[in-house]
Order: sequence, then C-alpha cells, then structure tokens
Amino acid sequence: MIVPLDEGIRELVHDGDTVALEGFTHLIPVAAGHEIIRQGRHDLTLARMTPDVVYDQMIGAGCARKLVFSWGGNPGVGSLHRFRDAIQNGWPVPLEIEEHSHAGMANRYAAGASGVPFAVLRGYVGTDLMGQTASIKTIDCPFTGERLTAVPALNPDVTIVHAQRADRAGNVQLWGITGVQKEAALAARRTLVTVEEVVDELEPVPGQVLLPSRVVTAVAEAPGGARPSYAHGYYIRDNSAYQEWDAISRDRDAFERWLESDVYGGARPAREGRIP
Amino acid sequence: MIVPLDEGIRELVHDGDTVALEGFTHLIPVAAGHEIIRQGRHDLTLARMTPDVVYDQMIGAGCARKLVFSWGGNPGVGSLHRFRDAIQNGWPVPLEIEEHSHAGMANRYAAGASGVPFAVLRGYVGTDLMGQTASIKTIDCPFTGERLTAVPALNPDVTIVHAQRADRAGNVQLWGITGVQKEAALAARRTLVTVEEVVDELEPVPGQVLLPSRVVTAVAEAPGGARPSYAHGYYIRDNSAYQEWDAISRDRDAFERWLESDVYGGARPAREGRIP
Amino acid sequence: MTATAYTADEIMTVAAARSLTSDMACFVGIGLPSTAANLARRTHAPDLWMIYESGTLGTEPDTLPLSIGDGVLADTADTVVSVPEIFNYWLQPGRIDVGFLGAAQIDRYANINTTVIGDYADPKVRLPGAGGAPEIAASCREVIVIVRQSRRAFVDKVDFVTSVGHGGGPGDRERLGLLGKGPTRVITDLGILEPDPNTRELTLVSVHPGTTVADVRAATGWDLAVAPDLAATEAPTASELSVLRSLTGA
Amino acid sequence: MTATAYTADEIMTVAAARSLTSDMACFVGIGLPSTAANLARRTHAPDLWMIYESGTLGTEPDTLPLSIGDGVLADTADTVVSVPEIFNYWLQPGRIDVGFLGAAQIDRYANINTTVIGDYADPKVRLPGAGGAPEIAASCREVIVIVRQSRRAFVDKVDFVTSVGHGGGPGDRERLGLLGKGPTRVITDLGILEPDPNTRELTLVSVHPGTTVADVRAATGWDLAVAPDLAATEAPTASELSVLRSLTGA
Repeated sequence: MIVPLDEGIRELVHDGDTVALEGFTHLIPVAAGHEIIRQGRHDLTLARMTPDVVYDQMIGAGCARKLVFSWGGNPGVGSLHRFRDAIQNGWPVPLEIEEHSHAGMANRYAAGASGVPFAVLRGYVGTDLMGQTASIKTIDCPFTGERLTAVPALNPDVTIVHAQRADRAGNVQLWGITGVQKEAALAARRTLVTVEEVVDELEPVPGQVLLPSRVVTAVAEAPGGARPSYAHGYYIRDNSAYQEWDAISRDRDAFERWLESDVYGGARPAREGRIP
Repeated sequence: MIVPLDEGIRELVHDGDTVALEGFTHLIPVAAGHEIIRQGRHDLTLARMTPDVVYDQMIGAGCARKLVFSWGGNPGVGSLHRFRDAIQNGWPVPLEIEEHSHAGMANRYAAGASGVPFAVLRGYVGTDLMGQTASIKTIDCPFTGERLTAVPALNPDVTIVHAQRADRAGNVQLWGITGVQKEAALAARRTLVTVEEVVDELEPVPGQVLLPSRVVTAVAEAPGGARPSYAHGYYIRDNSAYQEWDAISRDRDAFERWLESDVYGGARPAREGRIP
Repeated sequence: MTATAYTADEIMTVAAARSLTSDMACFVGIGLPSTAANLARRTHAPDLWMIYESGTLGTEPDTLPLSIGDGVLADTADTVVSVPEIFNYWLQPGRIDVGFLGAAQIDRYANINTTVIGDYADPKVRLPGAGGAPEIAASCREVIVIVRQSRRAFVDKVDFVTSVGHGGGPGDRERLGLLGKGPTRVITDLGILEPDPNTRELTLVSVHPGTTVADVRAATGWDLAVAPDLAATEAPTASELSVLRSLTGA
Repeated sequence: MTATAYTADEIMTVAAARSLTSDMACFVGIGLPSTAANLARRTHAPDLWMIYESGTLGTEPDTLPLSIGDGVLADTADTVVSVPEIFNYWLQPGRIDVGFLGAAQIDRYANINTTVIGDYADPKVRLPGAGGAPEIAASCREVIVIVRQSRRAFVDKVDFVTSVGHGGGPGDRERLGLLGKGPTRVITDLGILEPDPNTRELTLVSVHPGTTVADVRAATGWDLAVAPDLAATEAPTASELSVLRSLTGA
C-alpha cells in the first residue's frame, strides 16, 4: 500500500495510458509528474481541468500524445509555452487536444465516478467548442423535451493526486481547496496518492475529503511533492517559481537545461517495494 | 431572516404546495411538521425519501394530497399505519403516491439543485416501479448507445430542514449524517430551516454542511425540534417514542387523541416577526 | 464443544455472518442484515468494511444501531458522505462486494417484493417500499437475502418486483444490463437456498440442525428443488452465540 | 477633492468595482476581475458575496489572491465546496448575480474568445482556453467583461466563440436557451461599452477622463456606435485609489 514514489509510478503508469494528475491550483502532484518524466513514459493521454506548469513540463519532455483539458495556462502568469510549442509546432512530438469547459470536465469526472457513461449539463451551447470537440453532444430531456448537453464519462487508467496525509492503511485525507480530486480518483481504474506525510491516525479536519483505502491503489510519501504549488497547512505557494517558469519555458534550450538539472539531476535510484 | 416558527410556516408554506421536510433518520424537522398540522395546511404534495413518523402524522391529520417518496416506514419498528390507512382506505383523505427508489429520489433532488430538468442513473431496470411511476423513463447514452434510466428534477416549492446551528445572518450549519438536505434545500424555491440554536459565530466542524444564507429564506429557532429523532451533538434518538407510535397510529381514535393532546394542545400563540 | 440452545433467528443470523469475509465491503440494511454484519465484524471478519445507506462509510459501531442513521454510525465511520454520493459514487459503480437485503416476499428466482401485498392500485397491505434495495440488488457484486421462511413470504411469483433477483431465469440479469451477480444466497430460519447455476431457481443447499427438508418445502410456496449434495448447517458455536447475544442484548 | 494621477488600469478597475453592489453574489475570475471585486468589497460593497471557481463560497481574502485557488480564499470562505459542486449547484442554476470575465478577443456582440488566435487546427497563438467562462457567460444573471481596449482585442468577429455574449444579435441568447442576460457592460481602460437595448451591439456609453471618442473608436475593430447620452466616467476618488493601491501593492 505504502510504496516509494518511483515504484508507484513504475507499477501504475504505463506507456499509452490515460493519466490524470489532478489538482485545482492547490495540491498539484508535481513530484509524481517529474517521476513520470524521469521514467520516460510516452504516448500518454494526459487529462486535467487545469494543466499548468507540471503538464507543460511533461508535454515538453515528450510524455504526452494527447491532452484532455479545459484551461491550460500558467496561473497568474500567462500561457504555457511548451504546450504552445507542441500544438503550434509539434515539438517535441505532436499533441492532439480534446478541449472542454470546466463544467464539462467536472461533470465528465463525476459521471466516471458514478459508473454512468455520460453526464448532462447546461453548457457549450452557442460556443465553437461544440464544433471542435467530438465528445460534446446534445441530449433531449425525456420529460420536458428541453435540449441539453451531454459529455462522456472520463475514466482515467490512473489518477494521481497529492494530499496532506495518509494513514498506514492507505486512507487519504486532503483539505483546503479539494477541487475535483475525489471524482478523478473515484473515476480511475487505479489511483496513486502522494502525501506530505504518513501518520498513525487521521485527525478529522473541517472541510476534509477522505479517500478510503479501498479506492486507493498505492500511497507514496513525497514531502513537498506539490511544490511550487502549495499544501494547505504545510507550505504556501511559491509564486516566483511560476513567474520564473515563463522564461524557462519560452526557450527550448533553456527548457532542456532545466530538465537536465531539475528533473534528471534530481533522479533518485529505484528502491525496493512492491504494490500488493 | 430569523423568525418564529409559526410565522415561518405561515409565510412560506401554502395550501397546495409541494413541500419537502427532509432528513435521513437524523435531524427530522418534526416541530415544523407539527406547526404545519396546527395551521391546517392541506392539499400538500409531500416529498421525502424516507417519510416516517412525522409524515404519518401529517398524512393522518389530512395535510397531504400526494406523497412522493422512496421508503415509507417507522424506522426500526415497521410500517406507517396512518399512511396505510390513507392509501388503503382513503382516510382522512385519499392519498396519491409517486414512488421511487432512494437512488432515484436522491438524483431527483440533485438535478433540482443543479438546475437541469432530469438526472441519469442506473436504476429501476426490471422492477415493477417502471410500470407504476410515470416519472421514470429510459434514456440512451449519445456516446455508447447504452440504455439508462432518467428521472425528472424535483424542485419543491418549500424545503424544510432541521439543523444544529445558524448564525444571525442566517448561515446554517449541520453535521453528522447530512442525508440529502443540501440538495433538497438547493432544489427548492423557498427554504425554511429550524435550528437547535442561533449563535454569534459558526465554529467549523468536520463533516459539516454549510448552507449559506443566500439559499435560506428563513431560520426559526426550535430547540429539540427534531425529537423524537436526534440532533448530533445535542440529543440522542428517542427509540421508545418510535415504538410507541406504532400503537397510537394503528387506531384512528388513539391518533386523534394524540393529535389533540400533543399537537393542538402544544400550540403556541402566533408571535410577531416577519420574513424580510 | 457442548451443544448450546439457540433460536431460529440466531442460527439465521450466524449463517448470514459466516457468508462475509474480512476483505469485503458490505452494504448493510437495518435489522437482521445489520446484526449479521456486526456479528461477522466481531468474530471472523474484523476488517469487514460496512456501509449504511445513510452515508456512513467504514463504520464500526460499538453498539448495534437501531436505525439506519444512528449517531454511532457517523461517530465511528471513516467518513460520512451525502446520500446522493453513497448511491452515485459508491453503490452504482459496483464498488461494493455484498449487499444484504431483507424481503416481505421472495420468489423462486429470488426477486424481492417490499412494496405491496395484493394489487398496487388497491393494496391488501401497503409495505414501506423500495428504499435503496433496487439499486443494491442491481449493483452490488453479489446479494445475500435474509428472510424468515414461510409460504406467505416464499411465493411462486411476487406480487410486485421491487428488486430484481434473477428475473425470469438464466440470462435475464445480463439482458437487463444489471452489473452484479444478483442474489447468490438466501438465508432463512430453516436453511440456506442458492440459485441453481443452470436454472437460476432457488435451491435448498443446506438445512439447519433439527429441520427436515419436508419442513423447508412446507414453508415454500413452490415446488422447492433440493441440491443433491445437501449440507447440514453447522450449529452456531458458543462463541458466535455469545458475541451475538452481547450485540442484541438477548 | 484634488485631482489625483492614476493609470488606465486603475480607472478600469475602479469603474468595474463600481458596477458591483453589496447585495450581489459575484463569480470572480482571477486578475483584473478579482482586483475589482475585492476593491468593491473594501469600499462601497462590504457584503459582496464572492465565489471563485476553485470552490470557495463567500470568501473574504485579506490580501489579493494571486491564483484562483490561493489558501487565503479557503481560509476566509463561508465554506469550500468541490469543483463539480461549484459549477452544478451554484453556477448552473442561475444563483449568481454577476460573472466577471476577461477576454483575449471580444466582438461587437460581446462574444468572447480565450481559446485561439487564427485557425483552431493550425493556430497562430494558442491561448489557455475556456475554463469556466462559457458557463459563467451562460448562467450568471449578468456578465461584466474587463479588457484593455485595442484593435487586436476588439474585433468585428472573434476567431473562436469561447463564451457566448449576444451571439449574432437580438434574440440569439433566448434561442440558445441561455439563462442569464449576458454581458451588460464591457469596461476597458478607455471607457465603458454596453449592448444597445435594440441591436445588442456594443455601444460606447462612457469615456474615461482624458480620452476622446476618437481614441476609443481608433482602438475598436468595428465601426463603434456611440450612445447619444454619452457620459464621462467619474475619475477615481482618492479613497478608491488608496484602497486599490493597498490591495495591489502599487
């Protein structure tokens, strides 16, 4: 249940998988994303409502074949340049996109978590997204005849989230802004959670989301694993890192130097430990 | 915002309304139900997943024209005899029913809270409910072609819930088993909340549901207002009262004596106070 | 071990508890199912993960709850979720191993009626209704039914299908698109019935001590099939009875 | 009151803040909208109920958040809900009075593009995309857009409709079944535009001090209509500027 991070990624994330590293500004699973880069995963379909810096890094490193998303930017700073370079120039590999709105993505995960093949919402009507994204259709209410929008369930092969704490049995606790993490985890075939710390007892916290160990495949301790984003109650957001990313990511060479020094340079040797 | 209970019922509950007094074993709004009886409301469509003793009392008192529900019983004891008498014998007035499953009712409220006219679920397939309840239909997934079940949104004219606390601005806090109260409140046109106490500050509690005052029409202080059910952190369930109800409710005369002594006898004079 | 006296309800509850193992997630109904699940958790299945439809996940009550939503269920739960969530996120996707159901009527294909005796529009007896049972019967990986056996309860055809068992026989669940295997075991105060692997018809597979096949057939409203390798239910152990009685206060 | 120097962004933010009143619920986007909403809350609209799409309801940050999900938003909120809930239970049913949006491009009918400049399949510039904007534009009772005015941003026709304003003109929102009134005001660094009640076309209704109609028309990519009763935006007061600058640290 509790495994080293490299082992968790090795066992749970496979080339070609649909992978969601979720997090809404808070608790972004950055350490897990870097480990995916280090292990050289490729052809991934990356899903996330708000792909930000760590997805920019994974896209720049060539891990992704496709991005399923609703807002791809550097929050508070601007655009994602590795993402742009992949879409506009196919560098380092071409990137297919499947583009939704936040409401659509949130409902896709919720349908996935609920075991139904689609969700119904008021959304997209009149926008050009309807013409570009095949996974948006209309549906008529069988009671009122009103026309609404349907989106298909999103069921990742693996969902990875970062949380504050887990206990030794693998129950996971997160709080603060909890975003769509519960739905993304419940929608997935496998779930990997990185945590700030593993504790003996999970003291209840107002506003917490608890993921029971039955829906968690593996937990890896990764203190600081959400940096430069933040972990409520542990550390605050490193806004300067987001600003610095803008310059690094604008230039392919600067990006590759960053990869070498900050990701591959930070590689730790594989350790023992297997997922039960 | 904060009003006496009788005033709240007078202003918000009208003859012919669809009214949901929700609560799942815990926090049943009994005091509000008795006030509705005292004020002689009739022709109500009563909605609730688990109509129990207080709905049996309202039905016996002739308040209801129709019941929308998924399980009507005396929890831990058996059947509801006033409900039976109304259905089987039309006493004191005939009672129409619209019968669902728990999953169906929960999704009907959730659709109502979400501002969509219907919800999709896996449910009812193969059961005889599909043939008896007009508000159950099939719907085909526009992506997979799979056939699922649709139920219409349930949007009560008034939802009444009981909660532990409210602040003076009308923000409401409840915790413990919170059932479908959030959805029932958000689905309603008007919401009345009875509370154990009005406090200056709502201290956050793990597992709490907070209903912001913007979605609460009025709050009435009603200490003990959930008895004989319970209010987590305030008082426990009076199981003997549920058992005693069985004998009272089996007999029309015993029921009418109970009404006289326990409901009309407990009537308080109307007090001042208006809903803004 | 010396023989201990026990009631018919006690052996029924013990036999039901024995069907649960420590690695299971169990959707627990109130009454007999709740007693059996709590007995299992205090005997051979300490890690049994119990869910009640009131929204309590992984609850470990220290006393037997009297309603589906007692405070003790919330106090001892891993977490408490809303009722829409328990049905949509937990039950519907097929995450729950076993659903425990009761019945007012059950038929030869283990279809369950908890709605009405007689005609729906003009009922002889109006029962509480469906609750969460239709979806528990549809979505749990398997369903165990606990019900006292009598001709009134075990009928050839239920007056109303509240919860689908095996429909009209082989292949019906698949045709209806139901996720789980349906009822795999019906435990009564007389014996244990299981659907025949081929016909899906409930078949007597075990009789409780002191009960004969004739007794069980006399309490069944159809011509009850009997398994060729009919077993005798092992009597409750002194330890099982002691724990059960401490739970029920008997 | 003596004249105080201020920047074009400052009068834009102040004008946006003035559009909010204390009784409103406001769905706040990050950046200029967030600054304006927080300014309003600290000046004339102390009870403004701010929602951020990260799930924070009724938040009262004591510093300006830099992202849509800063910790201070959660710490000071009435409550924090999940992202599915914020969209389904709060935005979609039309509970929110005002939505505040930005834009990369906006056209004469206040349709908004935040997706792509150029062709979608072969973009000149790929932008972040929709986020929650399409549903904010659809479901809030009204929408206020804040955007710096230039011919690059104010185009006759947006390259991509990310969020629907008034579509192709009168009656389009109704035909599309959109709940809210759509954009009722566009506030720029040069002036204020509002849809003409009849044509729905964005019309200049106010110019900021020191700006001429010719300036605004020169920064607009279509033949901009001007309201007959064109107003002059009141300059920011010293108090507004002081609060704004304490917020932004300027």
